[in-house]
Amino acid sequence: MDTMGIQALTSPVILFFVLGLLAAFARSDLEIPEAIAKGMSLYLMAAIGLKGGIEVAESGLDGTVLAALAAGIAAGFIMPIYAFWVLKGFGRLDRLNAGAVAAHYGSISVVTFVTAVEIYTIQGNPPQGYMVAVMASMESPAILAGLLLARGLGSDGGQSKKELLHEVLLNPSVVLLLGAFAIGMIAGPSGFSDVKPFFDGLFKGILCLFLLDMGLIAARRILDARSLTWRLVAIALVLPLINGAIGTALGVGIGLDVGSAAALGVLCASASYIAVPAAMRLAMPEADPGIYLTMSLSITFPFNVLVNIGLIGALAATLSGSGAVSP
Amino acid sequence: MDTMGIQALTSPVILFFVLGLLAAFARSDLEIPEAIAKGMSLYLMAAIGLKGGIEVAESGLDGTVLAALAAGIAAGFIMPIYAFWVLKGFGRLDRLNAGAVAAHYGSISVVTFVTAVEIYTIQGNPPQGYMVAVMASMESPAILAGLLLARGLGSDGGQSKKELLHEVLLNPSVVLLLGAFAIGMIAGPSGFSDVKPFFDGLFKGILCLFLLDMGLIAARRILDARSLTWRLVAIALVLPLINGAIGTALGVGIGLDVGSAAALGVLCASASYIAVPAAMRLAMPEADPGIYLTMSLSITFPFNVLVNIGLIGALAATLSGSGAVSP
Amino acid sequence: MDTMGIQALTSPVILFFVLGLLAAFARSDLEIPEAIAKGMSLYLMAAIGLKGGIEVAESGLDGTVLAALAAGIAAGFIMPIYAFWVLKGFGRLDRLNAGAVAAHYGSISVVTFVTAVEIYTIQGNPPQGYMVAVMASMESPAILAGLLLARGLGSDGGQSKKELLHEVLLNPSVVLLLGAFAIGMIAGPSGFSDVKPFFDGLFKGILCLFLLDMGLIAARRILDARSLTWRLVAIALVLPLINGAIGTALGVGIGLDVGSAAALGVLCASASYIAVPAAMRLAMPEADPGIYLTMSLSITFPFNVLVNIGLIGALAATLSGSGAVSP
Amino acid sequence: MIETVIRKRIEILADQAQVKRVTAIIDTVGITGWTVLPVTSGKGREGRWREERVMGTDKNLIVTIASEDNASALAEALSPILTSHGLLLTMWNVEVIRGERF
Amino acid sequence: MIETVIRKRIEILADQAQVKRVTAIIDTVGITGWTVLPVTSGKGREGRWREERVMGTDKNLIVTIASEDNASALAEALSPILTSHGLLLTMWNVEVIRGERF
Amino acid sequence: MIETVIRKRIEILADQAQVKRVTAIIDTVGITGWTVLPVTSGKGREGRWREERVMGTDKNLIVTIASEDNASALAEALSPILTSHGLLLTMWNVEVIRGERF
Ligand SMILES: Nc1ncnc2c1ncn2[C@@H]1O[C@H](COP(=O)(O)O)[C@@H](O)[C@H]1O
Ligand SMILES: Nc1ncnc2c1ncn2[C@@H]1O[C@H](COP(=O)(O)O)[C@@H](O)[C@H]1O
Ligand SMILES: Nc1ncnc2c1ncn2[C@@H]1O[C@H](COP(=O)(O)O)[C@@H](O)[C@H]1O
Ligand code: NA
Ligand code: NA
Ligand code: NA
Repeated sequence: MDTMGIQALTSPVILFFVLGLLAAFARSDLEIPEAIAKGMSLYLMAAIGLKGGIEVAESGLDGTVLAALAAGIAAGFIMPIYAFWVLKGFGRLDRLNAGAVAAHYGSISVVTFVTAVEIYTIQGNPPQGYMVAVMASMESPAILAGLLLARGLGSDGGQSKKELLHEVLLNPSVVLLLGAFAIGMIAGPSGFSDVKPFFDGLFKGILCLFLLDMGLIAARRILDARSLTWRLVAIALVLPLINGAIGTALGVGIGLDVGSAAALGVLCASASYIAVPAAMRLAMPEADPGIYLTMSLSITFPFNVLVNIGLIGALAATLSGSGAVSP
Repeated sequence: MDTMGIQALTSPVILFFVLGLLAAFARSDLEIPEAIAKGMSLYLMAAIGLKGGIEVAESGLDGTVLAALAAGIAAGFIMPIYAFWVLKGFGRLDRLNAGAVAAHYGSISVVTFVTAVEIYTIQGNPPQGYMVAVMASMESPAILAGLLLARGLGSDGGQSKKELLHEVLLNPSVVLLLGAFAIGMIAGPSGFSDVKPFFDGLFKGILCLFLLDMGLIAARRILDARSLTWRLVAIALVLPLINGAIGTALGVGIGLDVGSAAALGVLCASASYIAVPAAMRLAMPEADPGIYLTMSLSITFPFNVLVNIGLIGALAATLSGSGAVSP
Repeated sequence: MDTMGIQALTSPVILFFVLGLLAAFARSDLEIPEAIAKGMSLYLMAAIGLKGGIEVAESGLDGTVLAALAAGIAAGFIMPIYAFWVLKGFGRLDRLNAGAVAAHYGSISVVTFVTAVEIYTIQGNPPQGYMVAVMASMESPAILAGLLLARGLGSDGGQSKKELLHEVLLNPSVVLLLGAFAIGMIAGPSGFSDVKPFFDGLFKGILCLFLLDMGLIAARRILDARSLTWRLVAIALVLPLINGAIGTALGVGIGLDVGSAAALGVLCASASYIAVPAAMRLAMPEADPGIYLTMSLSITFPFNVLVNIGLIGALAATLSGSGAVSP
Repeated sequence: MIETVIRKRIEILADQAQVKRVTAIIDTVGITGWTVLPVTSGKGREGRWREERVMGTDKNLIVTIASEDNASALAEALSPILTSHGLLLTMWNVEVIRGERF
Repeated sequence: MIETVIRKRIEILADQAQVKRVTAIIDTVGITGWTVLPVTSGKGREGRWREERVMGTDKNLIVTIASEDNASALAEALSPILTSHGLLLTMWNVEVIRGERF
Repeated sequence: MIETVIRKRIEILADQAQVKRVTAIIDTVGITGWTVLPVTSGKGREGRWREERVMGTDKNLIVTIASEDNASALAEALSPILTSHGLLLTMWNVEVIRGERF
């Protein structure tokens, strides 16, 4: 791995995540109050939405953006389908749990995306601001796909179709991300300047503490895990590799710059652990969070942060025909 | 509305409030942990107190300040009286609830004040630092007036007079506002410089998230409201107009600058939804928060933020003889 | 007291602590949510660890550092021993409570240290970054010493030796302090720059609010105190004087600069109220927090912050042969 | 002496995401009110969980006081989803003052 | 087998602002202790509320274990303000160990 | 009508630092699960405390549903540390559905 890759791994953001993993594996009682963790996750979503909206207000929108949006949404519907069959076949999950897990892998992880943006920016390939809108639009399709795969088009046991659609489309993450994105577009760079010290200045520091907490939670889930088989672990490692490669190729194919193509790859590779678990607990309470959360948060998330983001960045650079990761 | 007015409405602070209203009306589950919301309200009070104290340490105090303090305190005692009669007569409330609501409208809302300061500053008319002291001194008089109106001078059912007075004078908002104000005066600009990134740099950003939460809570209260009649809604809209106009005229009359006169108008127009509800729950538990909180938070607060602050600013400019709102 | 001393006492950090004390003594209901307070304490530990690590990454390590570490650890083992005899003899505590209190006074208070660093920096004598490592290494030895003093080498009633050692060595404060210190050393100044607005810019402001809360809690504990005798109050005032003087002399003796020697003095003088109480509740639940927490938090902590930090600074300057506190 | 009457107290442990559904059912069977308490961690046959609000895996305890009949109706109405939705229900008799309210 | 004795467990749901008053009354009737639990939302005849700490509209659950006599004394002492102050009181018999403490 | 069976509900108030120990004992006696609730303040013979999470002086309420036998075993197992570790234990009978789970 080149200097830039090492620089990324020695960034405080990654190191705090590793600290969290180590502390929990060593069974230290270190713990961040849940209200604080929740507050930090809301802050991160508001800030990333706002920053994306402001960049778009500056740069304007063009055809590439529409292509990226379409690619993201299509991937969100298609990825769960093959994930579902792999989970049922190789993974030996029942239909319900396979659908729930598939929804997680088709959707996206805001924090994985944010970490990737930090890393690609350090490497000199900052993704475009509109990728935030792509991210937001990829949250929900996979939830719908996962529900259909798990339950078919039939009845869903008491939960009305309308309620479900409402929940999926208006889930808090989507509302906050898109709302903040719209605010950023309306307020623009001049309106942003007053709130910049908060939403921009603090961003990486808060990301550090949030990743410390995610490290703690991810490791504790592994230690408590009961339902995890080696087959599921394998899927949680291989699926992000495949999805990431497909997403990156797709991004390069539709003409995105290196950073944005890599970001699309990371969105495809990442598995949700905030928005989708909440939706699953509502829509499929019978599915086992010991499976879907442990896979997405405890295996795929660390794997993406520590390894896959780097691989995807390199792939994007190669496919774009620039051998070097940075200028 | 002129450019400045539109600029105010497209500031992130206002837009996040609107996002909160919209998200709650759309019945999204977006929600900010209460511990975080409470922490943000304490931060805002400490920061506004501190900044006011530092400005006064810089500018010194003169006769105008005393006049403004006297005007504010007098308004705090008098406004609840006519509000009480309107609420009992036109509003058809019983004595108890009329007294409780009157206390809210005679007192002030820190966040409305803070929002007005942001807007008037954008418009080129920043209110003076001592207006923070005026604000703090206006929190309690209306609570006393409201209690007297509701209960008369007689017994109050188990709660001793002394306890009540203690609560009213030492309620947390007053203590924090005045305490931070005093700290600002003692520490002065040089002492402030080290804590400025926190208390000043983050101010508007935290105000954004706090207003997001207030938008959510205000809209949810409306959706749950049971005790609200059209008569009460009308009062919650008209009272701030009248009180705002009186306060602004008073401010111009005693010789305040445009921004400070408008700020006095906003203080009179605003209705408390932090300090007074807490005091009422202690002193008049029989009164219905479904009435007083819904009126002050769900109707008057959005009305002030979205409409009335602009009107009051224009009125202050007109009365001060400067046609233009900004230089 | 000279100008610098007065400047320290009018710093917002100290003034917010005094505000907390006053508000609680006046029985105001002002209160900071516990989740926020806990979050602030974690922030302070992460930030101080990180900053220490970065300073060491810049300055490198030499023999003085090892001497300081050895001095701190030795003090951590020895101070509890004489404290224990004084507490049993003059203080009339039983063996169990004497051991618990001794552990607190042998260990350190992160916030006292941080406040001292702020004050000595204002006075022109900033302690060295490696003192953070000294601090972290002084957290645990006194816990071990206190347990041995209280229980001897025998059985400890159900709690296995291994579990206890685990808790003492991996207690959350130590893990976070040392972890952040290591992150600071690895990331270095360049890695730090992105997170500096959060971990450095906000530091003093958050310290203000945290000290406001500590003031509130310290004063409320005094008001509720039952088990406190004048003998224990006397010990809580005299022990920090003695330990502070010994620590300062030790620091000057091993060749530390004025600020670092004073910081070592403050570490010895300070009594833990975060890490050690938590450890005692686990390892010695029979000991009375009404004694150990009230002594360390309500008496020693304010005494150190308001008086003893100043005295220790002056002593360090005198012993170092520089009459003036600052250049 | 104050007069008390006997009512049922029902407590239901439910995922955060199921609280709306459970309270809607309480409303449906005609019970006048309910109260929700936070819960921070637990262990059951499906393993250990902690209040992880970020992930929405936290739980709540829903408490409701009802007449014997309403309590039975509630238990009946909840029984189809008890197992599938991972609810835990306990109930017992309590004395209340102002019994006409429940 | 461990010996247990029967005591009353009384739980009172009260506004945050009323907790001091209720616990003062518990102290007054001579009960040795009490414990306060947080509560996050609820619905009653006066409508729905949520834990809105900023506005002080949050509630708490006050739990106290007492002898039969002290429990009656407490119910008696609270009854004048039960309705006006919106308190909700339930009580039932529980077994405790070390009964002399209560 | 839904069939219910009688089980013991045991509630143990314990320091935050003791929760792990208490739940380990619950596991040991063979009870299938437990749930932890937060607690914010209290008063006892050793005075008043408040949830001071920074100092680790907060408490928790551990709730567990068990058969009569398991409940007795738990009370027995906890009794040596009840006083020394400041635990408060109450238990009573409750009706549960799907009694085979407990
Ligand atoms: N039947 C009930 N069961 C449980 N809690 C209740 C019940 N009725 C009322 N409450 C609680 O008591 C509060 C006040 O009730 P109310 O005075 O009827 O509005 C409600 O908001 C609920 O939190
Ligand atoms: N009679 C009681 N009812 C409810 N809780 C109690 C009672 N007595 C003690 N407690 C709780 O148990 C804690 C410890 O009690 P103690 O050991 O007596 O100080 C107190 O702080 C209360 O939270
Ligand atoms: N015996 C029990 N006593 C108290 N709480 C329980 C018990 N069994 C399960 N629970 C709670 O119910 C949750 C779900 O249980 P389960 O469906 O068995 O995994 C657990 O995580 C606990 O919080
Ligand atoms: Na994905
Ligand atoms: Na007003
Ligand atoms: Na010490």
